[in-house]
Amino acid sequence: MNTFDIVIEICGSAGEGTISAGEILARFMSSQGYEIMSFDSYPAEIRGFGKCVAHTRVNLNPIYSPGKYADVLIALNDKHAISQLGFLKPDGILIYDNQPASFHEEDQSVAGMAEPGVTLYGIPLTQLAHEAAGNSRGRNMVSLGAMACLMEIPKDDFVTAIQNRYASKKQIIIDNNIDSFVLGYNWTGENIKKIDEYSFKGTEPAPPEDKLIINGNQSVARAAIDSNISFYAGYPITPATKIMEIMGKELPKTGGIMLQTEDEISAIGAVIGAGFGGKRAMTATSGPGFSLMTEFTGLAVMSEIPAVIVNSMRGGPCTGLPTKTEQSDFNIAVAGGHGDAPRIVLAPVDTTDCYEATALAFYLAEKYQTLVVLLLDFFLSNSIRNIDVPKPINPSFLSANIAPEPDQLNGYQRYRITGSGISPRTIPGTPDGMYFSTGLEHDENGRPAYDSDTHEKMTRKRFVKHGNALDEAPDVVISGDDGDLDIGVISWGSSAGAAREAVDAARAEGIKAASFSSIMISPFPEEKLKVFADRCNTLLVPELNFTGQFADFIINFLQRPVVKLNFVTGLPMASEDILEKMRELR
Amino acid sequence: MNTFDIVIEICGSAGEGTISAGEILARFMSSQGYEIMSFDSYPAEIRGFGKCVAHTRVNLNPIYSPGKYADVLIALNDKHAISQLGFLKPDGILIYDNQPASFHEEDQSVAGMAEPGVTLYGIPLTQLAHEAAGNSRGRNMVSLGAMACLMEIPKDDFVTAIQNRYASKKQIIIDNNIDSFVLGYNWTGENIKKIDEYSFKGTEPAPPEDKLIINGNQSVARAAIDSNISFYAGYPITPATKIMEIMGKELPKTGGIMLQTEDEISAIGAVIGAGFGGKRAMTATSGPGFSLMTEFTGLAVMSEIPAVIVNSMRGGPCTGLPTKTEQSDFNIAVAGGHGDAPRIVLAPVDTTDCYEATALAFYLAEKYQTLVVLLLDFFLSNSIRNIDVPKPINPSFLSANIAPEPDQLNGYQRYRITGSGISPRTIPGTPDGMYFSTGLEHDENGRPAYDSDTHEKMTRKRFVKHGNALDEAPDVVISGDDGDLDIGVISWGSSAGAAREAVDAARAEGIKAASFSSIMISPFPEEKLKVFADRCNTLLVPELNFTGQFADFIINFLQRPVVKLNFVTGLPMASEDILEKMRELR
Amino acid sequence: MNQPTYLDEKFDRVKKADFLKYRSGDLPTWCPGCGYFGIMDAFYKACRQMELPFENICTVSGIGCSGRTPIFVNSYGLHTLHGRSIPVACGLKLARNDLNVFAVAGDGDALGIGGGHLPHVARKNIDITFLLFDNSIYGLTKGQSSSTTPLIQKTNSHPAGNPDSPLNAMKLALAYGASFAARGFAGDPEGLEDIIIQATKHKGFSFIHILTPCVTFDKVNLTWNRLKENVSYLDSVHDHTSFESAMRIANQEPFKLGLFFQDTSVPSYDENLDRLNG
Amino acid sequence: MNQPTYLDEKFDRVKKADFLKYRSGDLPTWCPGCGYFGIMDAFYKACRQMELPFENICTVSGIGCSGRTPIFVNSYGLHTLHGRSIPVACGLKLARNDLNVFAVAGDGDALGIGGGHLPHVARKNIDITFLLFDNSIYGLTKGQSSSTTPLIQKTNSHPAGNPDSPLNAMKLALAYGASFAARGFAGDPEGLEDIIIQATKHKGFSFIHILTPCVTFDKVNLTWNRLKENVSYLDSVHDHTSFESAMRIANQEPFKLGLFFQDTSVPSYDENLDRLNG
Ligand SMILES: Cc1ncc(C[n+]2csc(CCOP(=O)(O)OP(=O)(O)O)c2C)c(N)n1
Ligand SMILES: Cc1ncc(C[n+]2csc(CCOP(=O)(O)OP(=O)(O)O)c2C)c(N)n1
Ligand code: SF4
Ligand code: SF4
Ligand SMILES: [Mg+2]
Ligand SMILES: [Mg+2]
Repeated sequence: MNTFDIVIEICGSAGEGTISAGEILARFMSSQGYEIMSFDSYPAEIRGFGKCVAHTRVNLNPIYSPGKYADVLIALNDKHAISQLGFLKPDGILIYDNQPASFHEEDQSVAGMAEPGVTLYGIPLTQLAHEAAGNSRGRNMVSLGAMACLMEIPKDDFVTAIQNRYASKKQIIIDNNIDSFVLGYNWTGENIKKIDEYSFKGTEPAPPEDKLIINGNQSVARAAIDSNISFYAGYPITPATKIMEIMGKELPKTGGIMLQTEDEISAIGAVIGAGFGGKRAMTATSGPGFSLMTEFTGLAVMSEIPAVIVNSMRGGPCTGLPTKTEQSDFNIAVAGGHGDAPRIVLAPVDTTDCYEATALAFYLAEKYQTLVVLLLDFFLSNSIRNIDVPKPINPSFLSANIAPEPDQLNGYQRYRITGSGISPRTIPGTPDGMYFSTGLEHDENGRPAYDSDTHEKMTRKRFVKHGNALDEAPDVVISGDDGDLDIGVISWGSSAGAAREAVDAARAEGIKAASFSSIMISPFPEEKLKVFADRCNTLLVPELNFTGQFADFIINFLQRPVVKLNFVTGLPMASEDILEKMRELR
Repeated sequence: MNTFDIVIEICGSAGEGTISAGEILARFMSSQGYEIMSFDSYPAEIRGFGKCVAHTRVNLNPIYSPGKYADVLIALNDKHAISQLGFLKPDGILIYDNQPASFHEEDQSVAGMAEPGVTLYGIPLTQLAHEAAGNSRGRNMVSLGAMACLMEIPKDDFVTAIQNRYASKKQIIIDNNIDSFVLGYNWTGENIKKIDEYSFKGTEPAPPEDKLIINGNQSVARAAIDSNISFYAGYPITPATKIMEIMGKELPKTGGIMLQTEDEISAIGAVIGAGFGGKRAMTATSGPGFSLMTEFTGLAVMSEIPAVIVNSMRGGPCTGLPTKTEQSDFNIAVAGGHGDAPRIVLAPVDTTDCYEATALAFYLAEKYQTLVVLLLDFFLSNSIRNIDVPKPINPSFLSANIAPEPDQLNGYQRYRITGSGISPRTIPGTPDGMYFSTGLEHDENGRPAYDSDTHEKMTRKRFVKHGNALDEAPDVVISGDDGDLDIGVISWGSSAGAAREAVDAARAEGIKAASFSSIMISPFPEEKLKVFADRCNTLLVPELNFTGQFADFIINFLQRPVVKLNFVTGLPMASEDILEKMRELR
Repeated sequence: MNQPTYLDEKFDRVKKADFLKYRSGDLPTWCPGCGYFGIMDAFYKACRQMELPFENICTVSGIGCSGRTPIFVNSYGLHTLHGRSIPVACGLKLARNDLNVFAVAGDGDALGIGGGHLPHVARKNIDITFLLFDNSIYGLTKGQSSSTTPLIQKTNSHPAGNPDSPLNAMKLALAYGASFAARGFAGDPEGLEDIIIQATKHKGFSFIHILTPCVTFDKVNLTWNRLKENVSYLDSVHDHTSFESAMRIANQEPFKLGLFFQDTSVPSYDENLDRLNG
Repeated sequence: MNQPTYLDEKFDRVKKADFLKYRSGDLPTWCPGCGYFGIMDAFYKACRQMELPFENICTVSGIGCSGRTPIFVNSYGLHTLHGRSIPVACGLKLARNDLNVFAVAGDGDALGIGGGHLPHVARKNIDITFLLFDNSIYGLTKGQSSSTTPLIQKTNSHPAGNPDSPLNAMKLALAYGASFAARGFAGDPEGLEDIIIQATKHKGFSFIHILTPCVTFDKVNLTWNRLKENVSYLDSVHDHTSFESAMRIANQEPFKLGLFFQDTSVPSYDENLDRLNG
């Protein structure tokens, strides 16, 4: 059953329980031992009946991307579901309300608009919900019941999942939800004849292990706390707000402080202040907030103060598409802010990476005394995976400041030029290590100095240090064929999973291919990239921005053409789209 | 006398009249018909006896760079002048105070530290100043007198220049300055025997024409006013402050408004507000302020509102070197701010360009309804040239908004997708053209829209528009040999003049070479660049930043290696350094 | 409110008035029951009352639920950045003195991220009308503490309770030297209408602090019930030319409505410029 | 000042005290006669008086002539960005409650570009001591109008006269809810020393507004002469627990010195956190 792979989408309008139905589905699948990846889309407005989609992919093997097309579409709202039909497979299943509360014109009913190959199952969702609980609120549960029945999923296990989801609620709520589900399940069993091939029957997932069901934001927050962060400062912004909210809840438990600041400038300023004080600190934001922070990023670099910024990218520019995903802040992550200001940039590829990259970020920021930017995106922040419980963080990661030896304190120079570019650093409170730090160019003592020599030497020092951080880069991930390749796919961040899956599919079609990605973006493992590129006939660089920001970045290392594949759809990268391009290029 | 070319430097500490002596010298030379380029260096502190250098290059022909080495060094302060000796030509002239107020150790006297080939002229500057005016304030004038005498410059013309400089001052001040100059001149004539070859005698400058003696900031401000700007908003920052100060003085005269805002965010916000109102508006800043503005730059791009920002770059990152020059904001000018936000970037090469590029900036911002960034740097902002009075601005430049035709107002769509990417724009007050504008992604009517199609279409629209602005690019400047070249030097902004001179010098040494520069940086005339590059064996890209920001940018067009030549000395680009590299590469 | 009878009056006026012409065709995306509907009502009516030409109205907003305001007005509108409606509105007004410029901001916009702009538009006395939609919460980002959330209140960012004392917007405006400072209530569109009219007519910066409930994310502080029970208009004896009494009331009585302070003798920014350069 | 006799006393104390140990070896880059020398004097002496351990002092500054302060203190110091000493100092103090954190800002720093931070450090009552060096001008950038430059004064940015009315820093601090607000004068280092000591001991945010001349770029407003003639300490009857009388004096008498307001009952930020999460 290696090819078992099902994508289920629930589509409704805000307020119809779309997202919570998706959540129950994903948790249930995880509890059964399946690998899951789920991802919700919702509008930027609080209300306004915008379109919501809960997308869940279920598999027996590790999943690297959410899958572009659905096998099953559950339509809670016809209007929105019509616009989602393009993402239903030609031979997919549509479960819809055959007695919606309001009358639909023929061309406004989702069943009427579906392609011929689609299997239609009309269920009286509204009516059954009323039967089960006296109002239409339970339509989402009825539809899940119908789906479970059609997919031959055991009823009782699913009921337990609903029970768990609502455990903290009033009994009547629990009952209503379960009753709705069961009624949907039973009604479907009794009235509908299954005519499709999709089924969970016979899939034998590995026995459920100790898994964490988390999204990227939760993974980052958890890693930050496990990395002994003691200070978080932040300002709400989609899709990073949740990190702040978790910090507000969790940090006080460990004696840490979450400061909600008046803006993002203040947030990064406070993080730098805490870093100067020798404590680990972080802020998380998205594009608009990161833009505001760029002036301060220069201070962390120039004064050599550890700081960690998470930028979870959303659609841009300006306010853009606050609830859509994009990878268009690459340029400013790597080179935002004025002047020559090298900083470390890490771009995790999946939820597990989010944890590891965050732990690495704190280590690197502290050891290299600089800014580390962690680049996530809306998709990575919000998509849910069931991952293995992360391994404990390497103890050497937890305390990485290089302090001067006692005998170095005599004539201590905070910014001494060393081979590694790292100068031993004292923290306030150390009696003989006092120093003054400035964002002006300065000499080894930290005193402002504007002469040519000093600026050249100190600029070099900062770049040397930055370059050395490459030693700490996580291994690049190369997946696919060995030897000479028709196509090498080079990608980054949340797009890398889709690239990997596309390569697998292309190889199955006889294309010699492999994918390459690195979590460390700056400094970049350019030598490894060159070795990889030398094996490739064609280089393909898929990413979620218009101009190919990452592609342009690596062209500087490779100095040879690459094929750019860019999407600004607001959707996560789809392996299908990469595969199509690979076929074209083969 | 084609090779007549003299660089004179006056070096003193803050408060010794170094800068004003340099100014008089430059104005005098211009009044005689010489071409001049002069440039001052001073410390970032208000006081503190920091080093000042007034550097003036004098020539009969157009000058493109300030010249790295001085022929004549006038030392008003021994300590500072010692550190300037490295920039005196091996056979140059040193004029120094042979009876300074305070006793110097041998190794602290500039005369004692000069190289053997240097001609030393010791003048009792302090004593003569006292004789002339009763105090030492006039040492700068005495030294100018001595220099003028040694260089065989007619005394009376120079006296007139001093007279003019101080015309608005009290008579006693005028007299003191003139007396000091004359005494220095006469004493030198009577007591010093000229033993060097440097002289102005026999040079026959063209009869003085109607010239403007201005620096880049003045040139930009003048062009802005001539372009009918009606609103300026700004916040002081070196080296852009002067633009605001000129606006504060001049704009009210034409009924315009200069608003000094509380910060740079507010300044660009107000400029965008005025732009939305249909008026021409501008702000000027430097790196730190530009970093703060980057969030707002996205609004100008997304809402398609004209805005002009001058960024006069100084040494970075962070507060960096506020009074030194650098070209390290290239990246953020072209790609600062989150998201895919195309904007037009212009980088004038010299003082005349500053005028023309500013006029072009207003035209392009208005016509293409977008942000235009003008990149200057400390050197270009502050170096003084005597340029021809600029030609009147092309009338078509003065009114460039494409308004909808009356019949387009029915069903008016502010963001209509057109072939050119430009949508006809109404301004508030137009009865039938009302619209709502947002930095969210939006449809053709301006309504927020987050679907994939709209974002793709609108992103493309903005990039199409941006690309079309290339039609309006000033001609690229290619100077040097035709045909195949050993070396092509590609440069930008204030470095381009030095590149051009270096190429001339290299050609004189038999290297086949040419230089290439474009005022329009984004969009970039990549086809023209490719044609040029195809002629070149080696490409050399000199610029004033550490990583080669512009070089990396053009590698994306060329996809072939270039030789980077980078300086972060805080000094303007020197043709000598480029020439040296060209010899190495030949 | 003392006399909760205004609803009848309201329906009466709605029937007679054609103020809905100032409303755009776009359907508000706000939650049912949100106070912002009342504010818009007041705004439409004020425009109607003053007969402002549609095309001369410019509403400039920041980001937040309140930021959507311009899209619901039948006029020119600009939705800027979070916290930045004031700078943009100032530039627009100074460049185009002929327009009626209204700047709109949420409490996050106005006092949090954009809190640095308010002192300056006030001291410069730039002739815009500023509407602060104060619901004491971050609405659009779903319920985090704002600059006006009370101490100890539990929010999504401070689940154990807000550790920050709130700012008092009226005290700030007064301290900044605003030449016009008033408070309105979303639940009394008629009263707010009058205030907006006075503010619009005031030459110089006018500050309107509007108390308004966020029905979705604030269930304890500025709720409809709590507001309706507590708001009341300033006594008619209140001397709105006295900075000190305005400040005292602002400091002591958080729920007073009406015109706190007005100084018609301060020249507006453009008048000052004319004086200095003229 | 009423009794300009303090100079004698001063020399006396200089001779006896060893407060110069708190001064770093770096030579000030300020203009001769700049008021900042007097402020530093007061600061050194206050540190000496309190016997603060050198290594526990952190001075955090913005950009400006005033921004150079940390370099002249024998301790840890951080020169940040223009307008941003407050956020950085807050992060430092919250992460390291054991340190004595002083934030320094010019009037441009504090009320112009950084004016958005002051309300929040005050309302949050974060336990730092804030010294506002108010010379009513942009010193380092050479004489442009600042947020406290008087109306009509001619400056390099407003050669025809400043069209903006000045902000009153003390009114702002009070309106923001600062739990400690005092004013000092660079020309009276002894008085300022006392204020700095009280402020440092105050648990919570302490705001010190310091009047100080820029001898180079302000020849008319806060000059030595004008200040010396006009400053005077608050009457001993002034009740510094009364917000209203502090506000009244702040509004009416720009040259009063001393402790305007103190409220020791407001918990500091960390105390509030302990209470909520403890
Ligand atoms: C620079 C920036 N930071 C953060 C955000 C996210 N954001 C959008 S609205 C908002 C707060 C909204 O609160 P408020 O201003 O009170 O408006 P309301 O929604 O309550 O009307 C925030 C933090 C943003 N859009 N831009
Ligand atoms: C973001 C930014 N904008 C502008 C500047 C330029 N700048 C440096 S100091 C200063 C003003 C200084 O005035 P103030 O804060 O009153 O300090 P003072 O020099 O009077 O002590 C300005 C505008 C800067 N460094 N950074
Ligand atoms: S979230 Fe609150 S402020 Fe926003 S629309 Fe809903 S009720 Fe109104
Ligand atoms: S410019 Fe003014 S503030 Fe700066 S050091 Fe000189 S006198 Fe002091
Ligand atoms: Mg709000
Ligand atoms: Mg100042």
